[in-house]
Amino acid sequence: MDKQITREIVTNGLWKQNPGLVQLLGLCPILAISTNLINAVSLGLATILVMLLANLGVAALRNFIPYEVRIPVFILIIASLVTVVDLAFNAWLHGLYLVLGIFIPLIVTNCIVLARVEAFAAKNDIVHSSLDGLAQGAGLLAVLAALGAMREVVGSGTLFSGIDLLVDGATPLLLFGEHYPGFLLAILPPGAFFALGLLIALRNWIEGRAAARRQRAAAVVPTPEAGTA
Amino acid sequence: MSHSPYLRDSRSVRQIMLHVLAALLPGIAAYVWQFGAGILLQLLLASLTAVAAEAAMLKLRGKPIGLYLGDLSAIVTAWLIALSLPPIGPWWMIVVATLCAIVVAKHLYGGLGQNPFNPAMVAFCVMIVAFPSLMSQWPAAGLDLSQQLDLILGGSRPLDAITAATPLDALRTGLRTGGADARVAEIVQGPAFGLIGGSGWEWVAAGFALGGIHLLWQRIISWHLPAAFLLTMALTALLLWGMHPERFASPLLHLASGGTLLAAFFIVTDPVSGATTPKGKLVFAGGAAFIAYMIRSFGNYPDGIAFAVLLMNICVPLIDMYTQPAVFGHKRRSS
Amino acid sequence: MIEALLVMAGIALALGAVLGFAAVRFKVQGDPLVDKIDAILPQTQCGQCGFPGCRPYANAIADGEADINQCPPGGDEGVRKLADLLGREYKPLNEEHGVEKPKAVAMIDEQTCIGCTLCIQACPVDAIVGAAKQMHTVVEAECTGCELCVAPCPVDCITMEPLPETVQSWKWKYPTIPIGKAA
Amino acid sequence: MSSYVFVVLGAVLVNNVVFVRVLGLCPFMGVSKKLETALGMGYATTFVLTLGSGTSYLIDHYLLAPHDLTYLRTLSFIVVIAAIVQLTELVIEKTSPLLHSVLGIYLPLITTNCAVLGVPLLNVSMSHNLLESLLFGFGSSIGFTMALILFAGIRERLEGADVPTPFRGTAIAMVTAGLMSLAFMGFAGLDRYQ
Amino acid sequence: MLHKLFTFHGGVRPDSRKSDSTQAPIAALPLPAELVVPLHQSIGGTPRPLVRVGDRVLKGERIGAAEGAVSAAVHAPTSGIVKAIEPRTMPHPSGLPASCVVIETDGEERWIEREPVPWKSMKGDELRDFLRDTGIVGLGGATFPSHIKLRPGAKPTHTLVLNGAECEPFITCDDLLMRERAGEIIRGAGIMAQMLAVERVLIGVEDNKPDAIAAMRAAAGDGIEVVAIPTLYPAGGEKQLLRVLTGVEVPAGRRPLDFGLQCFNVGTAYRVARAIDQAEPLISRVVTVAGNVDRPGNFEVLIGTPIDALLAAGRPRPDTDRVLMGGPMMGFALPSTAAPVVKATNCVLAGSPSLLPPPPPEMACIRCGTCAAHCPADLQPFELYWFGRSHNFGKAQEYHLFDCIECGCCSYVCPSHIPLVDYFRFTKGEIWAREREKAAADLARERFEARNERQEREKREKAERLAAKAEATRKKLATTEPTGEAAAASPAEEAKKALIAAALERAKQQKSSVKPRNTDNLPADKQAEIDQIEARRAGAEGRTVEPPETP
Amino acid sequence: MSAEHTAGATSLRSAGVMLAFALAFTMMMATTYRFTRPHIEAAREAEKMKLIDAVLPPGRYDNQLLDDVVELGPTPALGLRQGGRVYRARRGGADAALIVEATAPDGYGGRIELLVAVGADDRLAGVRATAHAETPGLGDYIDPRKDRNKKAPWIEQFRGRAAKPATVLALRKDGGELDYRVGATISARAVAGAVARALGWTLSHDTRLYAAPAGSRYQP
Ligand SMILES: Cc1cc2nc3c(=O)[nH]c(=O)nc-3n(C[C@H](O)[C@H](O)[C@H](O)COP(=O)(O)O)c2cc1C
Ligand SMILES: Cc1cc2nc3c(=O)[nH]c(=O)nc-3n(C[C@H](O)[C@H](O)[C@H](O)COP(=O)(O)O)c2cc1C
Ligand SMILES: Cc1cc2nc3c(=O)[nH]c(=O)nc-3n(C[C@H](O)[C@H](O)[C@H](O)COP(=O)(O)O)c2cc1C
Ligand SMILES: Cc1cc2nc3c(=O)[nH]c(=O)nc-3n(C[C@H](O)[C@H](O)[C@H](O)CO)c2cc1C
Ligand code: SF4
Ligand code: SF4
Ligand code: SF4
Ligand code: SF4
Ligand code: FES
Repeated sequence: MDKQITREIVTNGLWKQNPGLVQLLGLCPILAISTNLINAVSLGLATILVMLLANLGVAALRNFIPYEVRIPVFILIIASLVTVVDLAFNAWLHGLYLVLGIFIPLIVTNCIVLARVEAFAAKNDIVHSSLDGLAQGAGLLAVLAALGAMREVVGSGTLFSGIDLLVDGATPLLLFGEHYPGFLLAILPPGAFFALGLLIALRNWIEGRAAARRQRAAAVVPTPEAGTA
Repeated sequence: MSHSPYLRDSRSVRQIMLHVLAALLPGIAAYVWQFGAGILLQLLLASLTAVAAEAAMLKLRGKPIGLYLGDLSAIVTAWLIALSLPPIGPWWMIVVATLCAIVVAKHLYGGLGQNPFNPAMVAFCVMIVAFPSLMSQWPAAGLDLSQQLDLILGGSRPLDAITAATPLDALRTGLRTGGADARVAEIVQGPAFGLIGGSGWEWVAAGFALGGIHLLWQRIISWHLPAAFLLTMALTALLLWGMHPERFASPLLHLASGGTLLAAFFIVTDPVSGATTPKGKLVFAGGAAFIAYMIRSFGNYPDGIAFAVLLMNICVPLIDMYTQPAVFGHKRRSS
Repeated sequence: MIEALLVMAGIALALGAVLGFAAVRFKVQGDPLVDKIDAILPQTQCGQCGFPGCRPYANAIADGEADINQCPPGGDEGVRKLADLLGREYKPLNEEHGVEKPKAVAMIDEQTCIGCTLCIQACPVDAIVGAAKQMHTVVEAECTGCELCVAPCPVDCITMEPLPETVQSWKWKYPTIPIGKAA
Repeated sequence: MSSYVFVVLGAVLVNNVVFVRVLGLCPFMGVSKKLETALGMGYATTFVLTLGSGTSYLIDHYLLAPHDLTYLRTLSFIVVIAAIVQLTELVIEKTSPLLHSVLGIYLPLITTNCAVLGVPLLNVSMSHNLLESLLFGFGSSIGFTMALILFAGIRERLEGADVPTPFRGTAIAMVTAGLMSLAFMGFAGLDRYQ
Repeated sequence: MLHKLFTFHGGVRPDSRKSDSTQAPIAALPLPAELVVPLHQSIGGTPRPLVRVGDRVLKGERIGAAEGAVSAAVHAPTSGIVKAIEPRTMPHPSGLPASCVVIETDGEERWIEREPVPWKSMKGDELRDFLRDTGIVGLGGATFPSHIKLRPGAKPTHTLVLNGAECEPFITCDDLLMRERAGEIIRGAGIMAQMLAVERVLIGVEDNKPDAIAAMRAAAGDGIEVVAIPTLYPAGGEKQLLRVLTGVEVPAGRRPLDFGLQCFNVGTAYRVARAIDQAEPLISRVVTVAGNVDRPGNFEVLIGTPIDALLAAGRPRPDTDRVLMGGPMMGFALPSTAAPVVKATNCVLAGSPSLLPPPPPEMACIRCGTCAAHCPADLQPFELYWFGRSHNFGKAQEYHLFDCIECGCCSYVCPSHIPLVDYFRFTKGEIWAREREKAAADLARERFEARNERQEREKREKAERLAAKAEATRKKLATTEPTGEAAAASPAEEAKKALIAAALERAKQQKSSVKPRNTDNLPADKQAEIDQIEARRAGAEGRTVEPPETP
Repeated sequence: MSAEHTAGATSLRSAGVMLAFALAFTMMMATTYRFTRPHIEAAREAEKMKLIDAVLPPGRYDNQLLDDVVELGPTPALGLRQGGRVYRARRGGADAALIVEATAPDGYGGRIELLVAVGADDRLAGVRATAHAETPGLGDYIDPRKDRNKKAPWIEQFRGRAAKPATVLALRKDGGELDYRVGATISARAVAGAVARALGWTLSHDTRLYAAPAGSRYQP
């Protein structure tokens, strides 16, 4: 497996083509389920799982899928995988299952899953496709986690609340003590939009600075291998 | 090089804002008279925060600070926030609210003139959603200045005895807890109510109306907005009151309490975030009043003006688009 | 299990049939999108985009085979319009295909021209007149400035002259830069 | 009767799909740059969502629930929705080329709109009957369309605004959506009044 | 007699400052040594020059003939010698040069032969052609050729309006013209009234010019009514004036003539009278010199007089920092005062920092709507500004950008000191440029497609022809030289190569003097263009050295 | 032309493919379902038991609570509009407690669903709010998971209280003994009122409730 391509796929998923910050896909779970870190990470992991399997499955089966029914077949594959994950959560992580609600089944319509399947897995081999599913899923997970942590900390001054749904007896962290009034807005839908807006702006800012630095560097010494950075 | 016209004769933005600030003074005076001087500290806190936040944002964005600070719009926003939040809220509340207004609602959109939402109302909504309990604590009658300052700066709260519901809050609490037998007529006998509106609120409302008339006379605001706002509020209230006088408050109570008059003359009139065409102004203010009444009477929040204004702000681009006045040569074809 | 299989089989069968039918039905469609894209392209017909003319490029964009930032004559503005039309993100002009230049027209040095007709054949819009063995001339109003005639000329008598600004073509500039436009 | 009104009112304003339920955000962010496209997307979604709500109810109620096949809900709903989308395209193209040219490019996008699957699933979890399902679907899609159009109006206006560079584009759009969502919180409780 | 007046929306009341320049009567200006007469001085086609360098011209001699349907002639303002025909700086905000006839004056002021025109017996078209050839254009600002406006419309014209509003501050040229030459204005009005066969003539004068109103009333005859209208800028705008005087709101995109109305500036009427009675073409006009000058006043100025010379007559003060052509509301700062006075020049205004203060810094629009409240076209300037800023040109047009008359009222009142009109000019310019580009692209597409089609069609014939030709060439080449490496090349290509080689050879040997012969089936316009090119080529060959000059 | 024909053929082919995929994946799902079903059911019961455990300590009974139920029709005294359930706890065959579903209709944000456990000693064993729409951060302290005071959640006050004297189940503000949070009296008042009514109703019906056959519909 070519190192270059691998790196490309990974950076695309995590940064350059990050689903949540750049492609703006898969926004509903990102915004709805990021009220705390645990929920966000759990859904992120479920999504990664589905994306990995979906990309893998489609890449494996792509030669058997006629062009005209590819979308329905993709949906069929994804929906089946999601149902399996849904059932698994229901059976073994019931508490979390209740919290995540309809957002597990909604992974089906999570645009990012279908988008990657269609844009990548349908055209590439199994290894790269799986990697892409993993990388894109990880990008989504990163955004979810960042958002979940932000909203939980600001909104209720805790971290890892709901961990008891995963690990019995574990207790969440109280960051600002008991008298923190809580900035409720952060946990409500408006807070989700603000937080994601902030993350996107942050990313733009970093990119802008990097571009400025590159430009300055290019102005001083013309680098021979520009473009691969 | 500049181009024609080479002559100008205009009242500057700064002068306009000064008029607005001056027009707020009678209302503030009445406020101090009725509810104590604590509000003055809040006004000061809000102004300082607004100026600091505005200066910081201008600096970050590389704009000339003096020039833009001089337009005084931040102070107007600050005063309106202070006047709509409870006067005994803790100091950090007004600071957070003002920061929300200036940083998020105003400067993220590019500063004065470019914000689609009314900054002061954004601040209010953020606060009532985030801190609903603090937002419903208003000073009970007879709270003296030292107690107020203590509440604002100290933090020994919440003191049940010294807070009281605003008239609208008392009204809905009465209606909700009283169940089916609650009667508006009985509730308004309560101590929160005065002659026509909330006790003391009538005077504050009168003060704002006075300032509003000054703005009208100076042609800083057009009559469309306050007229549509007050008329719609009155008519909607009249309709429901006429049908069920025991379940709904009288139009007079709606006009004289809460922020109705402040909103009519100072908030729906915000030129930046409001509709601009004459017809659009009628729709905008009328819509805001209607939604505000609905939220007051049926919704979860005691006063819905802030939400109503934001909701109408959302509609402004469409309202403006569909109410463009006929352009010269595109209308009457008289002879 | 059997019920599940039956239900899904029913749904799948119906759906598969409908979709297969629909797919064939849709295939024979003239694409109105191409016209819309073509309308945005400047019609210089210069081929810098890597396609033999504007319409082929429009076709390629519509089919997703070409990016929207390959037409230098269309410039930044053109990329923006395409991004707008196609709902894609704007991106700066791809310099591989050239850079935006002020509009120019070809001038034939009439003293040197030998009348070989090669430029006539190269001109995509028939803007050059002349006959074999006779001096050629560019009809300025019809020249798109594509530069295609420059290379074929055996005696190098064609130059590109930028169009000078006249009182008629002069435009008012964007008003004084608003204070602190940077940010 | 009035409970049906509240179903619609609730779906349009109080529990607006986009601002309160946080569904359908990808098209909400993606197709709101221009008013016309927003309108097209709105029409198309309204049609599919209403029809999908009803059909899904029928499938769930008559096929899945009686046979203890509720775990097939996700799959069968999405497959049916995809079919409706394709069929709609077919029918529209045959009957009204004009409408097709308006809605054509939006229809395929609808399949991956969470709201289109989310609303039927919500119908199930809220145990709506057929009429309620249809009304809820219709109300939700009206809520979606309204959100989309209003958002597009504001975004068009924002084009000229001197927004700080890191916030240009989608970041400020997110903030705007947040403020709209904040405003919609004001409707809370309006559907519960008795 | 009390005339019923109407109102228009908006408008502003700037201090009119007209008294300074109305103290003295219209004065004459000494003859300058050189007059620069631009060929293009009216809306429409650029006149074709009728003189050559070195020609001697007489005062009033036609030196440029109207070209195209909309155009008006230009004349030599005095007698002298044509020194050059070359681009000179124009009195235009761009400061760009355009083709001018430069006349070295001889001081003799020798007139061409003139005799009064028997206009009453002339046919309408004849009379209009006469006005075109005397170069009469509207002196109200737009310099639209007047003869076109004097053609009666499809419906009968009932009212002729003379525009004596002169609503801009400082400008008093019409005021003084009305005071001093009311008789000729009225006579011109009478002539135009007859040409248009109108029932009545209304002369609108702002009520801040009582002397002019009195003079005009004294001169006015039957059917001519001088109406004092309220002083409100821009009451002099054509559509605004028609609205005030008649209540008719001429719809956008329509001409007043469609409503039985026609409007001329009073100066235009005066010029029509001079042209008919004295056969005097438009070679001079009254220009106000005002502002930061010691001797403000009005001057009868020959067209082509350098603005420097005119300004000097007003004695500008030392702190003059710029010179405007036109008034402070709609005029523009001259990039160079060497530019000549043209037919459109009504005022030369010297500015100083205290008289025309530099604009305060531009702030953000607060959407206060003041601009909309004062816009006489009922526009929403702040929306147009917003669309212009965001380059949303489609929306700007939807909001009727092109109904903006650039009067400047909006900028005048804006509390944020936004140069709104500048944004509108910019936006209009961009839209026009885009339209030009679009037209060019459409033309190119059409031609490209036509060419492709033709090539397709010709392909077969050509293939056949080439096959035959190749056969012949191969035989010929085989006899002359042995083909070594070029075995792979097709016969057709070889044939071409051979031809080129031959041509190159010839080019080296002989100075090509072949006249190109254009292929057949050319449309007339292209034929004309080619003819012109040929003419150019002939000239170039005649002189042999100079490369063809590019305008 | 042959378009019809090709359309038919393609339809068949794609229908076949769809069918194959659908069958394969349905099989996968069905298998998963079979495999997970017992776990899911167990998890569901565990969830319900968790709530019941919160109002009645598991040590106080030894029967299969979830099977020992009585169905209720619409019962205004409990605020039930559509009906609800009563779970009966017994220990060694003796009556131990009744767990009653009830609703407070007058919460700030609408109805509040409650689970009220009444011990055989006629005292409240515990109360939980199972569903509500009180303002987050203000009125939602009635739910101990949202209550900031984790050590002594507000709703735990009900534990061990009896029905008499009448002031016991009223807020301090109304002359009773229950605490409340300032600024969110309505929620507390609604819960207290509903609990008091539920307790009263249960006490006057308890013998018949304990006696009713399991799974039957209770006729008051
Ligand atoms: C492009 C153009 C075409 C015109 N065509 C006619 C015409 O055909 N007939 C006519 O009577 N006036 C015509 N006019 C004159 C206008 O009606 C108007 O009188 C003239 O533009 C002077 O207006 P202003 O100085 O207010 O700009 C035309 C003006 C322009 C700019
Ligand atoms: C804002 C504005 C102000 C004008 N003011 C005058 C004026 O004061 N006097 C005048 O004769 N023409 C004025 N004009 C030009 C007239 O609209 C119109 O072109 C002219 O009266 C037509 O007459 P003409 O063809 O003889 O020039 C103004 C135009 C505009 C757009
Ligand atoms: C936005 C908002 C939400 C509120 N939510 C609740 C609530 O969920 N529960 C509640 O009891 N009171 C709520 N209240 C407060 C009531 O309006 C009322 O003021 C309060 O219950 C009376 O309490 P007091 O008697 O302690 O002043 C809310 C108030 C506001 C402004
Ligand atoms: C008549 C008038 C009313 C105003 N009302 C408000 C207001 O309600 N809220 C606010 O934040 N600013 C208000 N301002 C100030 C200013 O317009 C506001 O800060 C801008 O929205 C910031 O861009 C007002 C200004 C004027 C002239
Ligand atoms: S690069 Fe040239 S040929 Fe290609 S689209 Fe642009 S103008 Fe047309
Ligand atoms: S003349 Fe030359 S530059 Fe002009 S269009 Fe023709 S080939 Fe292109
Ligand atoms: S007058 Fe100026 S600030 Fe007011 S709306 Fe117009 S452009 Fe904006
Ligand atoms: S310049 Fe244009 S927009 Fe401004 S006031 Fe005049 S007509 Fe209206
Ligand atoms: S994730 Fe919901 S629409 Fe994309």
